[in-house]
Amino acid sequence: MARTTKEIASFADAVRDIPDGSVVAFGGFAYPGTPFNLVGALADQGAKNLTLVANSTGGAAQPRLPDIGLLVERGQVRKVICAFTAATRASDVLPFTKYYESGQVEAELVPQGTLAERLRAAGAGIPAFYTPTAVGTELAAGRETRFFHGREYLIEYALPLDYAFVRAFRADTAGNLQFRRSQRNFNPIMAMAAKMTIAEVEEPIMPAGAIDPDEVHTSGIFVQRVVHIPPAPVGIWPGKRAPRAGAKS
Amino acid sequence: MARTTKEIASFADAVRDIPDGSVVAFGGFAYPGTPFNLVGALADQGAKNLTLVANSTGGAAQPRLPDIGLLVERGQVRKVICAFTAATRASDVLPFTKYYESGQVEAELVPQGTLAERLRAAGAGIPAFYTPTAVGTELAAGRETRFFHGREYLIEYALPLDYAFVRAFRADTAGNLQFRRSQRNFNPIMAMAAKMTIAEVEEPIMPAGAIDPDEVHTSGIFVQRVVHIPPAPVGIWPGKRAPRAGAKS
Amino acid sequence: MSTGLNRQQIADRLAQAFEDDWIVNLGVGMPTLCSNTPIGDRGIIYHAENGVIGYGGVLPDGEEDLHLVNAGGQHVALNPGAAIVNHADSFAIIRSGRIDVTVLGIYEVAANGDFANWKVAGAKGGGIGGAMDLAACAKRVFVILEHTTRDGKPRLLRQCALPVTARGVVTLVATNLGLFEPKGEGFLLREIAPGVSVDQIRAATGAEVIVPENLPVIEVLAG
Amino acid sequence: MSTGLNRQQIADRLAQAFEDDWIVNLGVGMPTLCSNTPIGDRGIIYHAENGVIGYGGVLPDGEEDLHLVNAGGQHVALNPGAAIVNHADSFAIIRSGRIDVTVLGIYEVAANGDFANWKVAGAKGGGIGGAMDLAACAKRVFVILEHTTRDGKPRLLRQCALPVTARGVVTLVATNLGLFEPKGEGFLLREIAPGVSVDQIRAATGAEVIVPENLPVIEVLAG
Repeated sequence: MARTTKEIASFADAVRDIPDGSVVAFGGFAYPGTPFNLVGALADQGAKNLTLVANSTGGAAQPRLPDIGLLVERGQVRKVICAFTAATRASDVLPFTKYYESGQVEAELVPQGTLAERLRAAGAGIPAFYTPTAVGTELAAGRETRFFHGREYLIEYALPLDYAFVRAFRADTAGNLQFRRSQRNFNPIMAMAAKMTIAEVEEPIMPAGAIDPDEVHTSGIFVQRVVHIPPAPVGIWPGKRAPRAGAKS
Repeated sequence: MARTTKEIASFADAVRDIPDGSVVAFGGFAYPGTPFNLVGALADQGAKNLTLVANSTGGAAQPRLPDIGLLVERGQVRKVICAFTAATRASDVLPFTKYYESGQVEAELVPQGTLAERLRAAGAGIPAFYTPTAVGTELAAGRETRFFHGREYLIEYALPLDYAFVRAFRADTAGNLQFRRSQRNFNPIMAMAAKMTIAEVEEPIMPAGAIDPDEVHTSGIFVQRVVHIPPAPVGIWPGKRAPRAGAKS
Repeated sequence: MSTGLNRQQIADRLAQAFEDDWIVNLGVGMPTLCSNTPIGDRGIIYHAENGVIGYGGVLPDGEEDLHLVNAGGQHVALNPGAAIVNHADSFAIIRSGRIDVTVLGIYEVAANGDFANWKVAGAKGGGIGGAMDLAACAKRVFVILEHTTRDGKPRLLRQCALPVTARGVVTLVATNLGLFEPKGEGFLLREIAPGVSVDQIRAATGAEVIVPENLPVIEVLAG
Repeated sequence: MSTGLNRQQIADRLAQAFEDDWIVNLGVGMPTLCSNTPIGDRGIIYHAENGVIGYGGVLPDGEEDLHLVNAGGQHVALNPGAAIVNHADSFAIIRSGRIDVTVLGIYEVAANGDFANWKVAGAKGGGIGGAMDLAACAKRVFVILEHTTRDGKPRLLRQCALPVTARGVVTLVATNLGLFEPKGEGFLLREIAPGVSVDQIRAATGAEVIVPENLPVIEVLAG
């Protein structure tokens, strides 16, 4: 029987079957595009021994939003692959940082562009590639490098995901996604890298055909489940206020 | 002095300074997205000893449109890097094929996905990558392979371009491009791979700001010159009729 | 004229082998006829190597969109839920193993699952297109071809004579004479075209033909 | 309070060093202040690592777009001709050498052009962000920092003490005390902040300071 829609009624239903030991990525850069609702649902669901992939390991802002720090505090996390194990402001101390510095959780620190390219490689069936980034630094110590046209490059490997959590602006029942402004960031490449992508979506899910094929940012081929975010305070809408209705310029 | 617009008045002006020996790519897959006007202008301009990059090496249809076959007949071409040195229909004989089979011009035959990825790699600062494509075939004979997770992969190298010729639907004076439907194909990645991208554009060039930033397919960072295509018969509009005005659904 | 099924009928039989919700890549030539087959609303998504995801049948003159072609350069319809991606992303979909089946038009197929479709005998070059990427990375490879060459030589063989596109990947073969499965030692005849005999097939095949006890006849779609 | 220029004034001086039509990447922290500097319509395109191309100054509360932030997570304006790309394409722009200059906030810079900005002393981890990609691939690297640490230790050094982000890449250094150029053996003082003396700079610097005959004073923008 053909699937008729990828819409799922709740975040709990969308993450229910994620097993212990999964590799799960969270999109987002600062607030835009960060799937806080799905992260919160994963904290409630309780899967353990997770490897998480994200640009950063959470925020220092109060009140706390569901983030990697929360999952670490609940003992759900084995390892994080990220570009920041600490806050960008040295004076901010993240919950994650304390657990990491004391050895209670592992981390693999990856330059942001390399992280993006490793995800993109996984989504493109490319097992490994070479990059100039990090050559000559502590991160390249003891690792394989190779010269091309007289310049030294580091080998890097694809980073495949079991699950990608993304936050989008619009979606249709076929799973096609549109992001607004800098909401896009890591989300499309995490969706490509994952066996299963789950999207939290700001606007009501649209019927297939409602999004112009030229304006789809992530094809439904890469997206398996979409959940519409309910209004606050049930749904998480970070920032000073809810986005303006019809905010698309 | 800041540039105020990337619009150029004519195809002749847009290609005038292309020197002998350049590596020039042509986008397009069948008719959509193929920069016939720029190819014609390059034939008139007369640059020689060119290396051309394109999916295919021209069409067999009559009347002839400007294509690689024309440039080969005029003695402008040293080598072609492509996925087809012959027509897909074995009974069609292309002008290019005759020159190639008789040794008057070189060719490097590359699987289409590898061609796309080599262009994307050049545009992304990646000098080399591994792909499963072509392993075990004549094209991989004697070439470097490597195993990852028990599977054999072939190393492939970036394919940087001096010039990319693309055909787009809309552009603004900042060089941002939108493609319609399957017009997109190789065009965005060729633009990324090139030092200079020249676009022929179907709609009148719009002021910067007229295209929603979320709906740009190729950023103006990758595009240096845009030329509006005049109506037929001066401009080339292949197919049975000119596109409908306002055809965007 | 060839014996047995015509080109659309061969494509029709293969299209009926697609399973619900499959992502199906159709190559240039006969494969593109599969998107014309009326198989109902089964959630099949047709993917073309040029980045068109979710297209339908070939459109009649006057109704086509000149900006939109399939892998064969034909103007096709878009289905609800369609999306367009660039060539790099299109082959990302292919290489990352998301294509459930690719249907390729070919020159030769061998009983061991090898096939050839890019270089003809005596030529220096040829046309690879996306076939090598697809053959190496799709979950399944179905092929579609006339059972023999124009001068009657078999194209289902013990071993490919032409340079191969990929090795050991073909799992289903549709020709004008029947539906076959490469089995290593020979081709299993799964269904036979109406009006065709097993002896005809044996005579036209360059490898052993394994004939099951119960041999169904291909049902030709009306229209 | 630090001596000399305030944070916005340091950024202002650096922004005036950008050339017409440059593509300029601004990192988190002080660098993002550069897009607030009124430098007129010079064709400068600001690029943020999260894929925002062509942004402007930070917007006041109530006027911001909650879907749009710069590398520092601040809500910024978009200029005409802006475009959004994903993270892979944003770093494609960076690694392919299209960024004319990246401005990075840092911990230490050495006279040989090395710099450090991702790991503080005694920490196990840190924050690399996009700085290693930018430093390795941008055409130029400008850095911006307070001249000394909070407890008065120099951050312009003969050699970096912290793990480096990249080697030999910095060509311009702006601090609250002046504008400097790493020259291998020391830092050339190109301009001095108003109200600051050369002796003060020498005392606050962990490497030789080369002082030219003619030493201009940094002109502070009104406002």
